[in-house]
Amino acid sequence: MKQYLSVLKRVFTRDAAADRVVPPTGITARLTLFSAGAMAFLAVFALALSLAAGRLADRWGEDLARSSTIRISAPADQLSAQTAAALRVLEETPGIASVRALDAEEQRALLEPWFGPDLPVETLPIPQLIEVVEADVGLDAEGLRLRLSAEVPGAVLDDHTRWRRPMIAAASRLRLMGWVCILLLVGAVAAMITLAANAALAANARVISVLRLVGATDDYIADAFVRRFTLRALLGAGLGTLAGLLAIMALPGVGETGGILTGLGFQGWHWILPLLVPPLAAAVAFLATQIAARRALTELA
Amino acid sequence: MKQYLSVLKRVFTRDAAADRVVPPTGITARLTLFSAGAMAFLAVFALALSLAAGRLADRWGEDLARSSTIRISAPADQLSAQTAAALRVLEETPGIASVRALDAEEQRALLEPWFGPDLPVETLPIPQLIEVVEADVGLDAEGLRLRLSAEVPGAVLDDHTRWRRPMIAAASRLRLMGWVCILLLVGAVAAMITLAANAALAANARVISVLRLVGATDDYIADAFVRRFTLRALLGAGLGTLAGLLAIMALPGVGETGGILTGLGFQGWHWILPLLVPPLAAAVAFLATQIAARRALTELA
Amino acid sequence: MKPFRCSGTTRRFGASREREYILIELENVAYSYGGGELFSDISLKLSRGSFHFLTGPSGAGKTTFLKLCYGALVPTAGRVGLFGADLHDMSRDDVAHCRRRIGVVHQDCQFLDHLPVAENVALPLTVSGQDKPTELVNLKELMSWVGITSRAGALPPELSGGERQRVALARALIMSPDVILADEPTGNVDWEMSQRLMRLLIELNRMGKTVVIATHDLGLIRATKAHVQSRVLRITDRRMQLAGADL
Amino acid sequence: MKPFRCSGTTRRFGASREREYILIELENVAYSYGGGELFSDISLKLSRGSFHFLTGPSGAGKTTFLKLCYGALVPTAGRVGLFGADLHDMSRDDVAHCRRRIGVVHQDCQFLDHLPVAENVALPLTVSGQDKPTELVNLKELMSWVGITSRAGALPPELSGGERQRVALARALIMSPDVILADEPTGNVDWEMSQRLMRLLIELNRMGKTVVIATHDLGLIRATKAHVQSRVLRITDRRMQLAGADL
Ligand SMILES: Nc1ncnc2c1ncn2[C@@H]1O[C@H](COP(=O)(O)OP(=O)(O)OP(=O)(O)O)[C@@H](O)[C@H]1O
Ligand SMILES: Nc1ncnc2c1ncn2[C@@H]1O[C@H](COP(=O)(O)OP(=O)(O)OP(=O)(O)O)[C@@H](O)[C@H]1O
Ligand SMILES: [Mg+2]
Ligand SMILES: [Mg+2]
Repeated sequence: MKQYLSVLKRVFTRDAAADRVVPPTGITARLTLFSAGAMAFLAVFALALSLAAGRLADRWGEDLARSSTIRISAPADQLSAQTAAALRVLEETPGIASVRALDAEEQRALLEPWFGPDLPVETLPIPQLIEVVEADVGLDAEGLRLRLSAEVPGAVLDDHTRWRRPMIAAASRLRLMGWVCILLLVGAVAAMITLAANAALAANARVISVLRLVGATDDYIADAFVRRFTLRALLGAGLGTLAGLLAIMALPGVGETGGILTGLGFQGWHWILPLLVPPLAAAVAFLATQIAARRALTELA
Repeated sequence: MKQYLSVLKRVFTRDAAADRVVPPTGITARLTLFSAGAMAFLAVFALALSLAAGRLADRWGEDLARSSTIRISAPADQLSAQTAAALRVLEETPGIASVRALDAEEQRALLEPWFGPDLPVETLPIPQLIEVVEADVGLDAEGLRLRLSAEVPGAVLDDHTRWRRPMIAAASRLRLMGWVCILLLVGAVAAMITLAANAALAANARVISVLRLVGATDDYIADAFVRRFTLRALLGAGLGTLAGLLAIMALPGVGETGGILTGLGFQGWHWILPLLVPPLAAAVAFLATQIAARRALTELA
Repeated sequence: MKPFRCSGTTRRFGASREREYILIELENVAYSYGGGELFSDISLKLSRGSFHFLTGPSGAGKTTFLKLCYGALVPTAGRVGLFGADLHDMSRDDVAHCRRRIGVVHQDCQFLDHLPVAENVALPLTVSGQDKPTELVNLKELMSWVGITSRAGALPPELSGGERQRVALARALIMSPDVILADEPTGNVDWEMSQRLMRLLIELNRMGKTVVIATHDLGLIRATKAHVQSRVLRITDRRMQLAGADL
Repeated sequence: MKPFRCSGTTRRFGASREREYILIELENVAYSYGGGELFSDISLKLSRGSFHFLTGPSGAGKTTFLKLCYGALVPTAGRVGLFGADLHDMSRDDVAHCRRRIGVVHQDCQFLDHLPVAENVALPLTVSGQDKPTELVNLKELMSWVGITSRAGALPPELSGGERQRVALARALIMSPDVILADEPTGNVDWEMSQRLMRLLIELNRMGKTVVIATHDLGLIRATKAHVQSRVLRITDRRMQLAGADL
């Protein structure tokens, strides 16, 4: 570890003379640059996808898991009494963040698709709905159900389990997909850069043997290559990340109405994540070249 | 074109002697194999994603675009008469596949979340709902609305436009995302294989010049390389595709309840699509190596 | 194997009487790598069965001259004719086919490092589709003459400097070419071996092959002149001269 | 630049009186590439200021012997001492530092093809961090002595065979090494140039450098023997012998 730190320091200390001993251009240079760039580009996309899936899953999870509905069906004269009783019970129940009886306007909005906008909610014998939002600690649905049935006979607790299960499954599936993509790409980035660095080293086998024969130390030779490839991977991945971010920002936004599928992009501190891609690629390149160069060197006397 | 066909034929005619003149192994071989494989793997995933998005968009489009609801609010005694009138009107309207008045049971199911299962639908002054499924030719919603307002004063046509718009937008966004992924990957496959083939050729510059100097024709040299790399890309992409298909099949299925997000996989004739990936990769490798080899050769006397 | 296409498809070069006789012909040839002219106004006819030495100081252009003779370089002025055809009119495939009639020993011997010595020697046969079993007898004989039989299974990077040169010579001779161009073929072998290799080349010359040997080893030239009628060409001061009796 | 680490850190080799005097020492050395033994039981001390020729038929093991002398190969039996330290005890960095005191001209001269000739000659200075302006005067002088000043800006692939050898010699000498090992340094240059190069090596030998030259050119050995007191080693039949007056 300590050894790697000192190597890292050397890598970022420019040594113009040592830089010149590695051939400057050629196809393997382009290969390293491009593979780092392409993989970074794809990684940014996958990251965005995965984060969007994560957000989506979170939102569904919250919307569905954290809210329950209590329906109080009672003769019109008892309705408000039972509602008050239910609210009292709920206030004493732990694990509840807020509780709110829907007013007539809200109930009408909910029923509108079925009854039309002119429904006289007040005159109908429709139940009163109470929206319960759970606190983070969670709600003991069974306990609440028992207490309600004891104290408010007309109340029915609907904790949306029936709706929730498939949605949660779908959301976690999306999340999984995102992570599979990320994993695939991280693997591909690492393998690609490793192979490109190895190909470049193989193409430069002669340079290495000449340097060794004129008295260069292993450190000198390895550093010259490691520096070259690390910086190249950093540059390539930087360009790829930039292109990826621009592409994502250029994607047409669906806006608020899009609901569950908006926001293939980064929000808040998530913006930091794509910026981690170039250093990660550089780190992979650093390790790959370091290992490959050392292996190539020990084969020489 | 004709020229390429004859080359293609030569490529798949094995020539053991010519095969031996290209170095058999080495890092560039692994590079070509791996980059073809990794890109094919990712392409299969993107294809699956894109197709799933397409299916999803189709389903939403169908579910939402093809069905409308007519709500008939009328005094209880006129309700069945108006319903019959509306059904008559609908039967005469072109562009409608089927029409069905919901029965009490179905209406109760729809309203249950708000009223509880014990709602006496029959005794309530709730409107009658009619489900209209459009035919492929499409429905003239405005015309129908006019006729209904003339003949069935209590009917309101709800063609779900309000719901549909954001959903359609979201679905087309998903589709777009899938295609962007596919495009990215096709580009990456092509660039990667081209670069790998170029790197391999650059590493074999000496082999090429030796062959040319001992009297090998351009066709002989180019074919030896083209054959090697085309077959290698085909093999790599084949393995990658296989791995991708296995991975997709191994993903946990969410089943029917998952609704909109099930089915990251292939259905029906779509199974043919991933099988096109290896030949495509081989074609890219063929062209890339052919061009690169010819370029390398014309630089030699 | 395809019929030989080296001559015939393109315009004939030289007078028709000489056609059969003159294999390689240079007419007022000059060459420059981009800077000043390396040499100019060189005219030479290599006829069937002739034996030439090419000498001159290091950097004079011996290797360049040989490259002009087998079409690896195109002269910046003047014309080169190979087997009766003008180099300018020849397609790349024509040049490739001509190379099968010219055996070249390069100064820096290059091989296919992944193939054993025997396959490297047979490479010209392989690429021209002639690797028949009958040729393998030839191969064995040739390898034993240049003394590399014991190294037949080795890879080229495992050879010593002199062994590389001998393998290169064997590769140049395997197609039984009409013309043999050898660039310092004895620079890394000892005196006995170089005499042995020269005997092989003299023998081939007696059988009618045209031989051109670039060398800086005047001792070798003197020793060979005793056994074969040869001419010594010297490149100095951008000119090619016939060396006289001073050798 | 780091202090020289070649000797001192590892166990001393040889008797202490000889330490300063003997630079490279081989004790009962044998080497085999995997097949039979190439040679065996070779003992030799290269002392400061000595001049050796190494000769023997092609494939006898001259290059192999030189590689043992600069630590590119490890003997399969026996011991090699470099500047008083045992090769077995030296780290890879120790070997690298020793190489800066040994100038090697390889039989197949290899360069960094992307750097011009002048930078290739200066490469040993670059990799040891000594490329100071003062050294550049040395560089110019050396390049003009071996006659490659006019090609200083060329890339190595653009050199002729003889020019490559001279560039390789210049590179071997640029660090002013204590020991100079040259493997066929005149195989591709003409007689005058080879005499000029030998004069340079003789001059360096007079200044106290140890010189070992592997060559098959007996004429060169004879001509040089007139100017410097030298010993001729011959590898034949898996043995190294001191050649007598028969040369
Ligand atoms: N590709 C090239 N580009 C530029 N200059 C070149 C190139 N190849 C050779 N030269 C130069 O042309 C000159 C002649 O080179 P050539 O190899 O023909 O010499 P030579 O007579 O064979 O010498 P030697 O005996 O040393 O092999 C040399 O000075 C060399 O540096
Ligand atoms: N890496 C290797 N692997 C196997 N055998 C080798 C290897 N290197 C050299 N040899 C063999 O060892 C023997 C001695 O090689 P070496 O290069 O030392 O000979 P040399 O005396 O320098 O000959 P020359 O005068 O031809 O250069 C040769 O027969 C050669 O084929
Ligand atoms: Mg030459
Ligand atoms: Mg040797």
